[in-house]
Amino acid sequence: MNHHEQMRICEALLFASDRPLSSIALAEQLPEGSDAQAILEDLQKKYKDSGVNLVEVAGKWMFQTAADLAFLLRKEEEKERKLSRAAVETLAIIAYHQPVTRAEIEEIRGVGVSKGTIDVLMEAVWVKPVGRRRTPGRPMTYGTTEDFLVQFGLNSVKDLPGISELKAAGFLDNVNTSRLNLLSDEKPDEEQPDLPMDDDESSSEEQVIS
Amino acid sequence: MNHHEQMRICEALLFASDRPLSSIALAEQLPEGSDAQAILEDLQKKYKDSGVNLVEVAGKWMFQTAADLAFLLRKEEEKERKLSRAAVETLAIIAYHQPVTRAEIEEIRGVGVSKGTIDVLMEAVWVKPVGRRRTPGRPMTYGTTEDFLVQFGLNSVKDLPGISELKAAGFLDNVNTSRLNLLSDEKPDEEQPDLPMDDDESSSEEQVIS
Amino acid sequence: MSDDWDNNIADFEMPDPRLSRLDDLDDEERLIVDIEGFEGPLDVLLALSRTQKVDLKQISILELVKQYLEFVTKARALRLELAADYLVMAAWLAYLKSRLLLPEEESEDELSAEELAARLTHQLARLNAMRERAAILMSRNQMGRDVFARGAPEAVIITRYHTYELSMYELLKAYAEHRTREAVADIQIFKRNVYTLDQAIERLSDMLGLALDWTSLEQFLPSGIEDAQLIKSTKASMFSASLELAKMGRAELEQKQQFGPLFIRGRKRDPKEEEN
Repeated sequence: MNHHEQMRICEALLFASDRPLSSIALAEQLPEGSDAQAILEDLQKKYKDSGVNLVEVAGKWMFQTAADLAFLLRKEEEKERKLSRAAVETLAIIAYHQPVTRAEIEEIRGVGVSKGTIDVLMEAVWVKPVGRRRTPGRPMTYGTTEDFLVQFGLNSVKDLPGISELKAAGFLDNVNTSRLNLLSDEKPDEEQPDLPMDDDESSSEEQVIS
Repeated sequence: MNHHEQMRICEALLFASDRPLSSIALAEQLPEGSDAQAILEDLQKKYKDSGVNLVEVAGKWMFQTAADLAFLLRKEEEKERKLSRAAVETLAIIAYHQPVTRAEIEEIRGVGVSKGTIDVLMEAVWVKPVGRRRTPGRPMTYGTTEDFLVQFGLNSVKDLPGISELKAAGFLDNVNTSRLNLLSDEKPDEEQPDLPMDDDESSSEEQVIS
Repeated sequence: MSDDWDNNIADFEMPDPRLSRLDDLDDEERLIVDIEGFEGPLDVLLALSRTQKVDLKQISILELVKQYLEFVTKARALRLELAADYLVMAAWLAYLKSRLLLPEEESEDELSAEELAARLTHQLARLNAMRERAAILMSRNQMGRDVFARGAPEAVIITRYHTYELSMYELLKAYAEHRTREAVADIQIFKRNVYTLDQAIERLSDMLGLALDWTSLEQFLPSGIEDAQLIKSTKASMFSASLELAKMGRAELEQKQQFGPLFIRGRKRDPKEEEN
């Protein structure tokens, strides 16, 4: 194996590694008698003027964006945040049941929805107020945005899978079988193609009476 | 800013990312009037013989380890997603026939798609719902994702191996899903809203880069 | 495609020599009767057609039918509860076979036997093609298996459209889980502490026998009740009971003023009314 081939191997290993590699670790992947150190130095030279440099940190080697291009990199704390479970569920409910008021979301979830949850969804520009219900108090109703459709590659909210489709795709399967039976007992094959959310109306009957 | 500097910026951005970046996204980081395409082609040439190559996948660009080094890098012990035969076949059918409904997949395979098969493919983010067929029942259609293209190193679904032969043989024609179609003389569904392969997979959802 | 297909009906006036070929096959060449290993009748047919070792377009439908029927018969002998799919396919193939063997009838609404056979061949070839493509696809250099992306990616500033990360899968999963939970939500209906109308009627009619003069309804309320809910319920029930008894002609009610106390007294039974 010639020097160039050995350089290629080190290059690939360093690129694909999720942590810095020592020259000893690299040497293990090379034919016996290879001079890992020399190869690394050659690689370092090769990348000297590139947008990426090979650097030695604490005796190990790694690729790193050239220091003068650091402005291209984002700061750590701006890392993408994960939505909370409550937020994901609230988003799903708004998507399926829109236009929906906060009280209705709470009724559907059976748990209170904090204002912050909806705020987060609005900040992500996935949810927006769409109007007011013509009922006492004229509560605000929420719906999904254009950005929501873009995010999930949907043409319209009607393209969200309906309950029977979720079931068919296995989504309603993984929880536990006794629950599944209960679910499928209510109506075997309700095809609700147009408005996936419509088959949910029964939930209001499940209010706890005390 | 000279050409070399622009190359360095693209190099740094692409090297830092583990996802493909579009030339449009890259152009945003370059001075106005820069020819991102030309820079990318120069970069591709620069890395041609390296252990790392610049490849075009999913209509975007990314660095990845050279394919001929696969034998060195292959991670076998990794919890490689062992797909069932049914899942692999379903994936291929979705890829070649997209947008395709569940019923059509079943028709091609001659057997029901068991629950969980599509679920597994969606969890791997290789498959997603792409819309609804404008036929009675408005069935959900499935297609492949950008992740699918990246996984299999394809620039677009048009580049799927042997797609023109399959088309020529009539294997990608509309699938007649009426039960026992062998007996009936029904014409296949006339309505096929989206041409299977002309859909360019460019949903903007995929502009998020992490 | 039908040009390639070699089952000309005219050839079958004499028993097709190919039909007997199956009987000469070695045991190992025959399909082992193992339903579990197959994914439905189409899968079996495809496997059978492969044993003919010819281009799928050239397969002999008649022989294929024969092999399939034999397969199903054997499988049935082993497992009586053979899936309906296999039997439906067997019935259809038997029908196809009979039509292929009989002289063609001119019929406008039905497809010719050749067309039906060609359709089956096409379906088998399509499944076969998809299987081949699936294998080719999986053997490509795969990201994370054969080729690798940057192992330690550095975050990059690119115009972001979304701050939050959420996949379609996660969204659907959340909704499905919610639906599943909802479907089994325990509905607890607490037993309310009430004084029933029946109780009230019983108490009131018993006590009216003792008080024949006007008495405030309040006096009949059971004493010693602490629970505010129960007091309300008792009042309501006693009021309803008084109305009920009045309606039955067993009590008279009087109220001097609006919101004033309600007086009640028992009414002697009128023998004449009883007769009616």
